[in-house]
Amino acid sequence: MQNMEQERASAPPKQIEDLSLLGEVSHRTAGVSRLEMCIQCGTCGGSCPSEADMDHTPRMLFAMLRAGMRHAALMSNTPWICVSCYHCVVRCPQNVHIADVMYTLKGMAIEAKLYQDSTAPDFSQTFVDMVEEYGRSFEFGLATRHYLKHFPLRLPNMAPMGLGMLSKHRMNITPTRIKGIGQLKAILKRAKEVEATS
Amino acid sequence: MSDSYILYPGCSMESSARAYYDSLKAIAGIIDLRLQEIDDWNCCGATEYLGIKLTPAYALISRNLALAAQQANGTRTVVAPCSACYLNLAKADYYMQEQPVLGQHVNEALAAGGLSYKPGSLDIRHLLDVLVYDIGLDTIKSKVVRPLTGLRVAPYLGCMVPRPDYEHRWSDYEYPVELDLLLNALGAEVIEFPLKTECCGGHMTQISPDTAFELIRRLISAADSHQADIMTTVCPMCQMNLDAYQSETNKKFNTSFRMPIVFFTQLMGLAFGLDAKDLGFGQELVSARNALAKIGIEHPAEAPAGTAKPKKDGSLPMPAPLPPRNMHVVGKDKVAK
Amino acid sequence: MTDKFEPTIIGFTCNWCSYRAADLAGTARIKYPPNVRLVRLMCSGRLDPTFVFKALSSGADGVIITGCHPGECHYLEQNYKALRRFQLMKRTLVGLGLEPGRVKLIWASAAEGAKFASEINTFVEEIRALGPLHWGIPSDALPVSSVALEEVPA
Amino acid sequence: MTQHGETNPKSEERIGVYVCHCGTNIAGVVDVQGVAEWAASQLEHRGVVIGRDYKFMCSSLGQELIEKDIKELGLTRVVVAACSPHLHEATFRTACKNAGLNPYLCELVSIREQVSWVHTDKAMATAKSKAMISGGVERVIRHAPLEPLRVPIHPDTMVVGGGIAGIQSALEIADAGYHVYLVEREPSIGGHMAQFDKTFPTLDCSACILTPKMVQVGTHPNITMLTWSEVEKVDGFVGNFTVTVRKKARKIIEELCTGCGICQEKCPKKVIDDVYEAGLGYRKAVYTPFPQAVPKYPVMDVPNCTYFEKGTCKACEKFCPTNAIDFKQQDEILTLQVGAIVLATGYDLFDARRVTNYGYGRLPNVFTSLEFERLSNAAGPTNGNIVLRDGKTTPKSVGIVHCVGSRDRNFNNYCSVICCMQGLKFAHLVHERTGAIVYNFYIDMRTAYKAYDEFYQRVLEEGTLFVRGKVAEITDVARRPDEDGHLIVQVEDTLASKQRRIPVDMVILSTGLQPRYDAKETAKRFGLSCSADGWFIEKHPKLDPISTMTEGIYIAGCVQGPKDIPSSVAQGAAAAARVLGKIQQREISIEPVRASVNQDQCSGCRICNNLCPYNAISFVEDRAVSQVNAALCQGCGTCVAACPAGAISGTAFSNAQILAQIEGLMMLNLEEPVTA
Repeated sequence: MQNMEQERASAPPKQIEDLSLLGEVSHRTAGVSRLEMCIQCGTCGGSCPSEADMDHTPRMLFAMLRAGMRHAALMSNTPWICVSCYHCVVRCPQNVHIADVMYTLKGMAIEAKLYQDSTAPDFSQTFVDMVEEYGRSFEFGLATRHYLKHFPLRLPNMAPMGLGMLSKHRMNITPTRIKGIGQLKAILKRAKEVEATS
Repeated sequence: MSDSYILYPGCSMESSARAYYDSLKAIAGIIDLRLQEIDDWNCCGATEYLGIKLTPAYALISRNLALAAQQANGTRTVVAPCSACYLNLAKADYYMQEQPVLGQHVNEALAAGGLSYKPGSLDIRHLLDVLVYDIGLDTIKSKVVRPLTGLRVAPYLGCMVPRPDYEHRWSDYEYPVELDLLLNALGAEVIEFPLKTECCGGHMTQISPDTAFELIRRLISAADSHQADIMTTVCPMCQMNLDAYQSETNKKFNTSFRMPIVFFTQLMGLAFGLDAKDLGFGQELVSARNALAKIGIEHPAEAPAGTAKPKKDGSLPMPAPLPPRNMHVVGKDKVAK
Repeated sequence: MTDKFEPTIIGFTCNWCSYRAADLAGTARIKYPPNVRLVRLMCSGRLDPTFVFKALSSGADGVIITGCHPGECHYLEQNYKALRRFQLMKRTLVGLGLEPGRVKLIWASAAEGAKFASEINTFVEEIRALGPLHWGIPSDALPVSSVALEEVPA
Repeated sequence: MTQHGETNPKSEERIGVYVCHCGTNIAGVVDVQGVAEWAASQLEHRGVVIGRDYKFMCSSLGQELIEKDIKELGLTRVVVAACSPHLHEATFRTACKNAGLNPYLCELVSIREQVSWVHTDKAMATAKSKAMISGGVERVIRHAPLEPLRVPIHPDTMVVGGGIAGIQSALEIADAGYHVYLVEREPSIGGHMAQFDKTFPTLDCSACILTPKMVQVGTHPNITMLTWSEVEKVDGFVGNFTVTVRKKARKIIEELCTGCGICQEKCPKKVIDDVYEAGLGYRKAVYTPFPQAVPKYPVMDVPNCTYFEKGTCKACEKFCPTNAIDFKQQDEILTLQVGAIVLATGYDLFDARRVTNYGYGRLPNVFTSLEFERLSNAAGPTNGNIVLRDGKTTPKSVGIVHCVGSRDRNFNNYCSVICCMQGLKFAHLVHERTGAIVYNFYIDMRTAYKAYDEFYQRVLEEGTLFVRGKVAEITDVARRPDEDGHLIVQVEDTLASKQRRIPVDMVILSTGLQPRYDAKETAKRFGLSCSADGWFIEKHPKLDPISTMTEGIYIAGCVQGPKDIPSSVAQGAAAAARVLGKIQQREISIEPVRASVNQDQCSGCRICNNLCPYNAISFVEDRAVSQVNAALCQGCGTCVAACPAGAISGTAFSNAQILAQIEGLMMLNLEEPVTA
C-alpha cells in the first residue's frame, strides 16, 4: 500500500492534468460563461457549420478543458475555425456562452503562443493594429498586408475581385483616422493595464 | 414618429457597404427615420478584437456607447445597420450588466479618456428591428409606389442579427419572420428560404477560405434551387462574402451561380420609387441587372407553389404553425402607430 | 467579517409558503447570511404591525415579511391584507423617524427556496448599508414620496 | 401593547431544552453541546431546568430521554431544537403526550433547515441557534394546553381527472365501498393512455389493459362519472369540501342515448381531432372520441356544429332512433359534498413547434410522439400503418430524437422521465412493422426500473443504431446527392467526436411532458401550489409524494411530475389508500389553530367582520359583539391582527406567544456575540 503510494508520487504523470484550466477559461470569459455546466450533449458540435475543418468539436474541446489538457486545448484550431454564428449558443441546453469561450481560448492561445497556423492570429492582430492606429478598420491595408503574407498564391484569383472592389469604390485606399484617436489610445492603454492586473 | 435615433454606422458603411449607407440615407426621409450619427465613433473591433484581449475589446466597443449616451438627446436607442457592430454593442452592454466587474474594468479604462458608461442605459437595436417594429410595416407599405411584384427574393439575415438576441427582440433565433414581412410589404415574392440565418463564412474568407467557400456555396446554391432572382441581406459582411467571393466559390466548386446580393434598404428604395443609381445599385460585383429588369417588365405573379391544404388523397394533416415569439408586436399594437 | 456591521433581522414567514421555502433552502443547502431569525405565522395576514414595532424596539435592525404570491394565498386572499397593512406600516415608520427600507415585504412560494435565500441576501445587504437602527431621525429628513399612500381599511 | 408590557415575568414553568445533533447535520456547524449548556445555565431564570444534546433526538432513545425527564424532573414545557416542525413536530408532541404532558406544550426550533444547512460560519450559526432557542423558550412559556379539533369526514370522495391514475384511484375507493365522483373534462375517461398503441417495456396493447378498467368505472355502482365536466370552485376543508362542478351540455339526453353511433355517422361535418388523434385524424362535430369511450354517449362540438353555425342541418336529430339529441340542452351546475379530493389531472405534451430547428410543423415528416402513437395504433387514422405524412409511403429509415423540450434550459429544464423508454418503444415498433433502419439520438439513456434496461438490450439486438448526441437540427436542405429528398438529422456523434448528417425518411420527436396549460389555475382553485416548473407540490418529496399542503387533497399521476404508467397507477392507488384511511376514521383531528373573540373586550367595531375569507365571523346584534364560528374558522389569524381592541386571540399563535418569541429571539445580538 505504502509502496504504491510512493510509486505514484515519484513517477511523473504522463500528462499533467491542469485542473485550474476550466476555471481559468470560465473566469476570463465575458459575462457568466456557464462553461462548468456543459453536459457533453454535442448540440454545439452538431450545430457547427464549420465543424468539418475543426480538430475537435466544441464539445470535445470543453471535455479537454475539463480534463486539464492545457497544451492540447490551446493548440486546437477549433476556436480559430469558429465563425461566430451563435447557432450553438442559442441551442445549447445549458446556455453555455460557447462563442465567447472560443474568443477566450483564442486570446489564451495567443498569449501562450500556442497555435498551429498563424494565419488567423495574424489576421486578428493586423486588424487590431489598424484599429488601434486609426480608430477605424482599414480593409485595403489589412487585405494587402494579410494576403501578401499568408495567401500570396491566392492573389491572382483575387485580383479581379480586388479590382472590382476598388473600381466600385468599395475599398478606400487611404485609411480614415478618428479625431479622438488620442483618447482612444489612452483608453486602450488603460484597458490593457486593467486586464494585466485583473 | 418624431424620436430620432443615434446611428452607429460602422466602418463598412463607408467602404465595402457604401450601397447600404447610400440607400439607407435615401429611404430615411421617406419613412421619417431620423438618424444622428455618433460623433467620432470608432471601429467596434468586429470579431477580431474579442479574440485577443477581453478588457481592451470591450473598452473599444464601449467608447462608442459612452459617446452615444453623451450625445443621446432624450432618446436611448442606438441603431446599427451592421450585424457585427449591432452584436458587439449589444453584447458589451449585456455582459457588463451580467458581470458587473467587466463594467467596472471597462469604466476604469474609459476614465482614461474622460468617458464613462452605465451599462443598460441604452437600447441597442438593429436597423431592421427599428424599421419593422418602430416605423412599422403599415407605414412602409404606404410608401410603396412601385411594388416589387414578381421579384423572387431570398431573405437572408445571417447570424448575428437574430442570435444570440440578448434582449429577445426577434421572433425566432433560427427562422425569424421580420425580413420576410418587410419584403412582403414591398410587394416582393418572398421565398421560404430555409438557410436564412445560416452563416456566410464571416472572416473565414480571410483566414480559412475553403471553410468559407463551402458556406457560401450552401447559401447561394439553396437560393438558386429556390429560383430566387436576388438575395437580400441586412449585413455588410454577408453581402461582401456572398457577392465578392461568389466567383472564387464558383471556381472552387465548378459552378456558375450568378446570384445578385443586395441590401434590403436598396430594395426598399426601389419600391419607394427611387432611382436605382441613388440606391447604390451597380456597386455589387454580381450584377442585379436581370433581377431589376424583371420588375420593370411586370410579369404577372406566378402561381404560388402548392400549399399544404389536406387533399382527398389520404394524406395526413399538418400541425398549425406556431405563432412566432414576438408575433403580437408584428401583428398590431406596435406596428400600427 | 471583522469590522462589518452585522445586523439582526427578524423575519415573519407564512406557514404554507415562505416557511417551507426556508425549509427548501435548507434541504437544498443554499447558503444565506445568519443575520435573520424567523418567526412562523400561519399566514402573512396574521402579521400584527405591533410585531414589527416590537421587533425593532427590541433591537432588530430590520424586519422582513414574507408571504404567498398574490393570488396564491392558502387562505384565499389574506396576503393582500398583509400588503395593505405593510403600506400603512411603512408610513408609520416614517412618522416614527425610521427609514422605510428597514421593513420589507416579499413573496416566496413553497418552491422558491433559492429565491428566499437570495431575498435574504439582498435584504441583509440593504440593512447593512442603512447601518444600525437608531431611533429618532427627524421624519422630514426622510423621503416620503416612496411610500404608497393607500388607505387601509384594517 | 400594555397587556404584553410585563416582559419576562419570572417563569414558573419547568422547561427542558433538547438540542439534536442530527448526526453531523447540525453538529457539524452548530456547537450543539455548547448550546445545550448555554440554555441550561443562561436561561435558568426563564425556567429551563435541563439542557441536553443528543445524537438523534427523533430516535426512540431520544424520545425516551424527553419522556424520562418529563416524568422525573416534572417538566411542564419542552423545547426541541432540531429540524423543521413540518418533519418532526408530531414526533415530539407524541413523546410529550406519552409522558403525560399536553402535546401542545412542546415547541420545535428548526436549527437544521434554518441554521446548520444554510450557514457556514460556526460562531454565527451557534449564536443564532441560541437566539432561536431563547425565542422558543419564551414562546413555549405562553403555550396553553390544547386539544385537537375533531371534524367529521364526509364519506364521499372526488377524483379529478379520468386518466389511468384517476381511474385507479376511483376504482380502489369504490371497491372499498365508498362513493366516488370522477370528474373528467373530456367526453370520455381514459386519458393519454387511451391514445397509446403499446406500453413499454412489455408491449402490452394499451387499450387491451386499459379498457377493462374503464368499463369497470362505467358500471361501478359506487362511481358517479362526470365526464365533459369541470370543477369550478372548491370550498371548505378536509372532511367537508363543497365542490362546484360544471357539467357541460353534451346536447345529448343520456337517458335516451343508446350509444349506437348513428349521429356521428350521419354528421356531415369533419373536424381535425386535435385531442384524441393528436391532430393527425378527423372526427365529426358530434362524436365519441374513440370506439371504446366510456361513457358511450357522444358530445356535440358546438363551435363546429353546422346547425349552431348556420341554423340548419340537424342531421343527427333526424336520424337518431331514440330522439336523444337536444340542441337546447344547457350546462348543469352541480354542488357536491366530499370529504377528500384526489387530483389526477395529468400532463400536456410539450409543444414541439417551439424547437424551430427541429422543423416540426414545417417539415411534414417530422412527427411528435403522440402523433406516432396514433400512427402506429390499429384504431388510428392509418389503421396502424406507419407511413409518412402523405398517408401511403412506408419509411425506409427513421430517426428518433430523445429529450425534445426536456433537459433544456431554453424549454423545460427537467427530465421528462418517459422519453427514453418511449423512444425505445418506437424503435421497436418501427423495426417490427416496417423493417426500416432506425436511429435513436440520445443524450443519456435513462432506462432505470424493472425490465426497462432489458428492453434497451432487446432494441440494441434488433439492430437499432444509437447515436449519442443531442440533435442539433433537422433540415430538408441537402448538401450531398444522397441527402436529396430526405430529412437530414444533423448531430454530433459525441462518441465518435464528429458531426454527422444522417438522411432519413421520417423523424419522430420523443416529445417531453409538461404541466397542463391551466395547471396554475387548477392549483389555485384547489388551494395548492406549483413548483417553478408548474408541477403540483407534494407534502414531502420523498416521504409523502401523495399528500399536499392542503389536508384532504391528494395528488396522483403526472400532475405531480412526469412519470410512467406503473408509477401513475401506484400513486393513484396510494392516494386511494390515504383517502380510505381518512374515511374510516370517520372523524379526524386537526390542529386547534382557531380564532376566538373575547366578548368582554369586543367593542363591536365590526372591522373583523369583512376580513374573514370563510365568513366565519358574525355580528351578534343584541349584544353588539362579533363572534367566530369555530367550525368555519381556518386559523389564518388575519382578524387577530386586525382587532383594534386586541379582543380576538388566535389559539397556538397568540399575540402573547409571538411577542414573547420576538423578545426571546432578540436576547442575543449579533453585534455583541455572547460566548457560552
